[in-house]
Amino acid sequence: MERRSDQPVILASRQELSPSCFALELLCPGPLTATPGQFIMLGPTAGADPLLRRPFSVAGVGESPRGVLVQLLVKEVGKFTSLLRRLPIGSELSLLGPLGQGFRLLEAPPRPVLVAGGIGLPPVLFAARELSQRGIPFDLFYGAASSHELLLPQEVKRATNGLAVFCTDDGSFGEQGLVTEVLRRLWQKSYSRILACGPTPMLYAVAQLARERQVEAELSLEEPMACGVGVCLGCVVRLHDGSYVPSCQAGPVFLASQLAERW
Amino acid sequence: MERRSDQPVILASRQELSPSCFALELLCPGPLTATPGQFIMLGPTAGADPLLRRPFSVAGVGESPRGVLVQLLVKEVGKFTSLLRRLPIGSELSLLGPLGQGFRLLEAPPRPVLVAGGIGLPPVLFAARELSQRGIPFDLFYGAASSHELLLPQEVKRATNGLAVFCTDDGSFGEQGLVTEVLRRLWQKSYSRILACGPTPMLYAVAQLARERQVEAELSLEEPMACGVGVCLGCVVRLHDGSYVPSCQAGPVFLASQLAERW
Amino acid sequence: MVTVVQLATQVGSLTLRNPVLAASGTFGYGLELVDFCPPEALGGVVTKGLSPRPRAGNPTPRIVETPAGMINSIGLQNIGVEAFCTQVLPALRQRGATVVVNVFGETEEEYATVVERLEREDGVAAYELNVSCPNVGKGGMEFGHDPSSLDLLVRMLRRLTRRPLWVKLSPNAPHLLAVAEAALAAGADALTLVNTFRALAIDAKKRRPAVATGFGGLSGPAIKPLALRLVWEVHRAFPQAPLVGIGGVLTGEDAVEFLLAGACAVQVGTATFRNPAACLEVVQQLQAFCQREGVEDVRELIGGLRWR
Amino acid sequence: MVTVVQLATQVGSLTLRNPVLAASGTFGYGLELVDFCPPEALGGVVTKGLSPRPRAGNPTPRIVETPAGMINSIGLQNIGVEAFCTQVLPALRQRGATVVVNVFGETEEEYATVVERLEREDGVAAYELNVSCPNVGKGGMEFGHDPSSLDLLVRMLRRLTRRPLWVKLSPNAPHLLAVAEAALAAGADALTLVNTFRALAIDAKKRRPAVATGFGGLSGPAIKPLALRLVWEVHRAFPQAPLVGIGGVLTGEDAVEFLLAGACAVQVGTATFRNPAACLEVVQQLQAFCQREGVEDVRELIGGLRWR
Ligand SMILES: Cc1cc2nc3c(=O)[nH]c(=O)nc-3n(C[C@H](O)[C@H](O)[C@H](O)COP(=O)(O)OP(=O)(O)OC[C@H]3O[C@@H](n4cnc5c(N)ncnc54)[C@H](O)[C@@H]3O)c2cc1C
Ligand SMILES: Cc1cc2nc3c(=O)[nH]c(=O)nc-3n(C[C@H](O)[C@H](O)[C@H](O)COP(=O)(O)OP(=O)(O)OC[C@H]3O[C@@H](n4cnc5c(N)ncnc54)[C@H](O)[C@@H]3O)c2cc1C
Ligand SMILES: Cc1cc2nc3c(=O)[nH]c(=O)nc-3n(C[C@H](O)[C@H](O)[C@H](O)COP(=O)(O)O)c2cc1C
Ligand SMILES: Cc1cc2nc3c(=O)[nH]c(=O)nc-3n(C[C@H](O)[C@H](O)[C@H](O)COP(=O)(O)O)c2cc1C
Ligand code: FES
Ligand code: FES
Repeated sequence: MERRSDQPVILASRQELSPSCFALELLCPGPLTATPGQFIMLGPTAGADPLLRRPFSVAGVGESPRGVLVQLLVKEVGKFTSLLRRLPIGSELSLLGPLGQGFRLLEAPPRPVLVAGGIGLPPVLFAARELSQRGIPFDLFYGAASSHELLLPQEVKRATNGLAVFCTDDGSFGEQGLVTEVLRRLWQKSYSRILACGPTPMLYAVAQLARERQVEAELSLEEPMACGVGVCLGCVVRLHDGSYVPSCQAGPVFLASQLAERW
Repeated sequence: MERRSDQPVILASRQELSPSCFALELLCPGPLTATPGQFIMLGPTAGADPLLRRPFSVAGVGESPRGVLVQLLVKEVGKFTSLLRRLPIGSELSLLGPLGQGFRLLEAPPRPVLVAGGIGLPPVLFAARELSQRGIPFDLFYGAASSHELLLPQEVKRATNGLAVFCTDDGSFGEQGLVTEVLRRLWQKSYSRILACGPTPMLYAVAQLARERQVEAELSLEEPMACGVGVCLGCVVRLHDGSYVPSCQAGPVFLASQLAERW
Repeated sequence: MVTVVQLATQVGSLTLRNPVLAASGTFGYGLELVDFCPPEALGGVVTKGLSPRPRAGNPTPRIVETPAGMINSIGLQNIGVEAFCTQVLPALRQRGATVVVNVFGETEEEYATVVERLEREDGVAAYELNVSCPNVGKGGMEFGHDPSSLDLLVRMLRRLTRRPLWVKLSPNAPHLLAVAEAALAAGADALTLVNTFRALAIDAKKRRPAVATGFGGLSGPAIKPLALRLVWEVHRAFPQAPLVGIGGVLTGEDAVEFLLAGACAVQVGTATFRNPAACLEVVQQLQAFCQREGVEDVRELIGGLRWR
Repeated sequence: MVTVVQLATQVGSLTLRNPVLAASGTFGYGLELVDFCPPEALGGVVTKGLSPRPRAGNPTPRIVETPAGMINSIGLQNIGVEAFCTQVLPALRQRGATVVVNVFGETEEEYATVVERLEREDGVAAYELNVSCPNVGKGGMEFGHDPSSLDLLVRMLRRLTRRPLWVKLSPNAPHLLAVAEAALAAGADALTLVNTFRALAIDAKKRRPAVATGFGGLSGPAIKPLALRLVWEVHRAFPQAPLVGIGGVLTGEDAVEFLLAGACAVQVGTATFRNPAACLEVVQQLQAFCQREGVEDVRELIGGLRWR
């Protein structure tokens, strides 16, 4: 397994993607590997505000002459994400990772379909790149509120070796409607597993669809996290047996069949 | 009087001066004037750590095509000063100023002598530059623990139109001994006023010397400050009548004759 | 379409133009920061605590920063009620500021003296009693820790004035609800919650307390979750009682949280130290929040917390 | 010349290799973070609170960040004492970790059941009783708020074990000194000060408490000045009582402050969440502080605060 470590990293680049989202590259001096669906905990190197690091899914990992580059896609929603958006390039941050259990790509059956909603894109994009590289064919559905909230459409397309379907709630780009509705409409019999990340209501709908089509879904969940390493029990989700497990360790990617209906 | 204002400023340059000290230039988009001995309150633009801004004496004010440049000399002693030392150039900070009552340069009698100890240099250096520009002759005594803690000796020399005497506690540069002892040794009858900034024990010694020589001393004091604008009453110093006045408003420069013996 | 937000609120019988007041001890006597924050633009200004005669306050050091907060031990330094009436109040009145005078004393008589002097002046909207003071008559126990002392104090002052009496409670009281009940029963028009928390910071190198008096009062964002809890507890226990919430408000959203917890108005204290325009910005952010969330009247928020 | 610093300390009869323990509920059962912070390098590890049987804990959301702190409402989720004894304790024992087991219950019997089960195992250095639990027998009042319930509880457990009993006090108790006195009189070997502060955070947009249970417990640097105050007050009242200080320790200097206030050891809680190696770094920084300041034995610091 990838060894988790805690290291200072440098904010190497930032690119605005939409009114609320941006992409970052973090330069890690030490080694770092990650599989799609894994996440990192990122925070400032000093100071108590914010006090806790924040979880972000890895969108990709690349090499550079100066070290490993970790790509993140971030939505500005509060304190730390707005700090990330303003921080000068070259600033130091503190990165703990890789963490958690990602998508089960190696055990993925013949034809997965990938589903991303909004800022749920990063782990799905990473999974797409990885599947393409391994030559496993898949389709990808990606939905957002409107055209200018669709992140990196070119890259998503390039990373996809099958159909790449874009949807917007307002129809301003691609198919109109919720991504799960579009998926239901365009569902292929060959789809043997769903890999999904997005807002909780979307994931509930994905789980529902998976039940109906009798396929397994792998869902990347987003719970508030304090530690990211299984010791605070703040990030738990409910399994179908009613027990709570830390999503930072047992997840963030869960099989829908493991989870309680409303986790 | 100079109008105080609150404005976002840019960290424009940083220069290491000694193991513990560095110089900063802050670029102010809005207008800013200051007289020697006045200070500013500087803090991060966001976040609650540190919660309060920190006071710094203005070491100089210059013009640049992009706005006013405020020079600070800073000693790293804790949370915010170590942040200032690491912050990438281009970072935004928040500046409130100019604040307080500086040296009374216009009413200065014939021949002032300037005394700085350690990180007490900034207001004294600013005063030296201003006096030189006005053609008022003065001598300057500047002491530090050792040669590598003497800040900007060339600039101090250049700013001084009379004698510039350097002292170090360990004799590694200039005269050996405490700056107040050296001043006492080299005291000139013509000295009609002392302008001083430095650690409290040094200022006590300056006040003592002034009493002995029957001249007035203007002392720039350093009290912990929360607001810098006279509303918290945290920064008070004791006057000879036993009352407490806010040093951020009535000072930071006080006439020694106003102050209680141990303020 | 932009919602027009009604910002006016009511603390008992007193109407405020908006729910944001500057807190006692953090805004001077009301005029010091006019260039950043004109007092008449706020719901009100609460003055530095006034005593019958000027007080020099505590020795130094008096303040120290702590994580997301600060400890102070000012010792109630103030210019005295007389100087306030002659030198400050006329200008505040002229500006049209809503002035709440914070009052304290070491005996009931001292409180009474201050109130009686102010009764001779126009332009005082309410009194706020700081009861975190050692009661010299009761062996130094704070008025605000002892329901029976507080009962006496408030009854006595109630007879002296028809102006609203706000009682500012100390979060250090072992039984806050009992104290709140006593104040209300004795005729208080509103409760201000909360004053600072007794706290200690230590200078590790010097092995000394960081402020000269040893203990001091903790304020700032650090205490917000504690203050919110107390406001909500008192609101649940006394749903009809007008409450003024205070403790760590930095932003308009913080103010909303206190309103939701049951406060009719909020005060902004320590925030002014880091930003002299803080009170004004809280008003603006509160308004912006209401606009974004479609709240047409800020009073809709009061007590609107959906508990579980 | 570098001072060799003696880091070992004593909590009552128990010797710890250094004064830094990982706090209950923030370090799992002791093994989760071995790659960042080997438990045997610490003064000790305090386990997540154990009950007779596994507990699922509270609904979500359970945590929220607050200024320089966080609120949690985990609801004492744990694997139960049996699983701890069979699945965790042997490995901790083998590593040579000093294990303090945190125990709680809703009745006296539940505490007793946990202690009795652990008495059958080697490798438990002490018990720490979390008494911030609603006492089902006493109408839900917390054991730690009521000196007489606490007296009964501690006496009962005292009869069951010769191992050190630490009682972890709740800062929400209206009369902390009375509670401390009761615990000591009933035979507690040490007091751990403090557990989390009852607090409330509100999601302004949703108009709901930020954690599912409404109130939660505040921890982290925000509470340090409050915890230090309580440690010092208890130390002044009971100078002979061994105290374990806790609340907001992030750095070695924070640890020094608790020692100066009278604690023989400190625990590090929330800090581990932001940095899994926090406990270890606190040990290193504590050592560095002592070296810089010429402190040869860390015990010199204990109670060394010069009050005024
Ligand atoms: C495993 C995991 C992976 C994640 N991956 C990503 C990622 O790749 N990119 C990304 O942008 N975010 C991701 N998130 C969410 C991200 O962690 C949060 O957005 C972040 O913690 C917010 O921090 P903040 O300080 O900006 O907001 P805060 O100031 O802490 O919160 C501000 C407000 O936003 C709310 N909030 C918190 N999270 C979200 C959210 N996700 N969406 C909307 N509102 C929210 C809070 O409840 C609060 O009301 C992930 C979360 C998890 C658990
Ligand atoms: C009017 C005025 C003008 C000032 N001008 C300057 C200036 O030009 N350059 C400059 O470097 N500083 C100056 N200071 C001091 C400066 O404000 C403090 O050093 C600064 O606030 C420390 O902030 P911090 O967050 O780094 O330290 P903190 O983390 O707040 O404190 C760290 C430790 O350092 C101690 N400490 C605080 N101030 C000092 C100090 N001056 N020297 C040594 N230890 C201290 C604290 O008590 C604490 O123990 C001035 C202060 C005043 C009141
Ligand atoms: C420096 C300072 C001085 C204060 N002086 C007074 C006072 O005179 N009377 C009073 O009732 N409260 C006083 N307070 C308490 C504040 O009014 C307020 O209750 C407390 O600071 C909490 O609010 P905050 O977190 O917004 O600062 C003072 C607070 C500070 C920080
Ligand atoms: C997530 C979390 C879980 C906790 N669980 C327990 C527990 O099971 N038993 C206990 O006695 N204290 C528990 N505590 C309290 C801590 O041990 C500690 O007393 C408190 O957090 C204050 O210390 P800190 O500020 O260093 O975190 C918990 C605290 C947190 C934050
Ligand atoms: S985030 Fe702490 S257990 Fe998952
Ligand atoms: S710093 Fe607040 S009054 Fe001077």
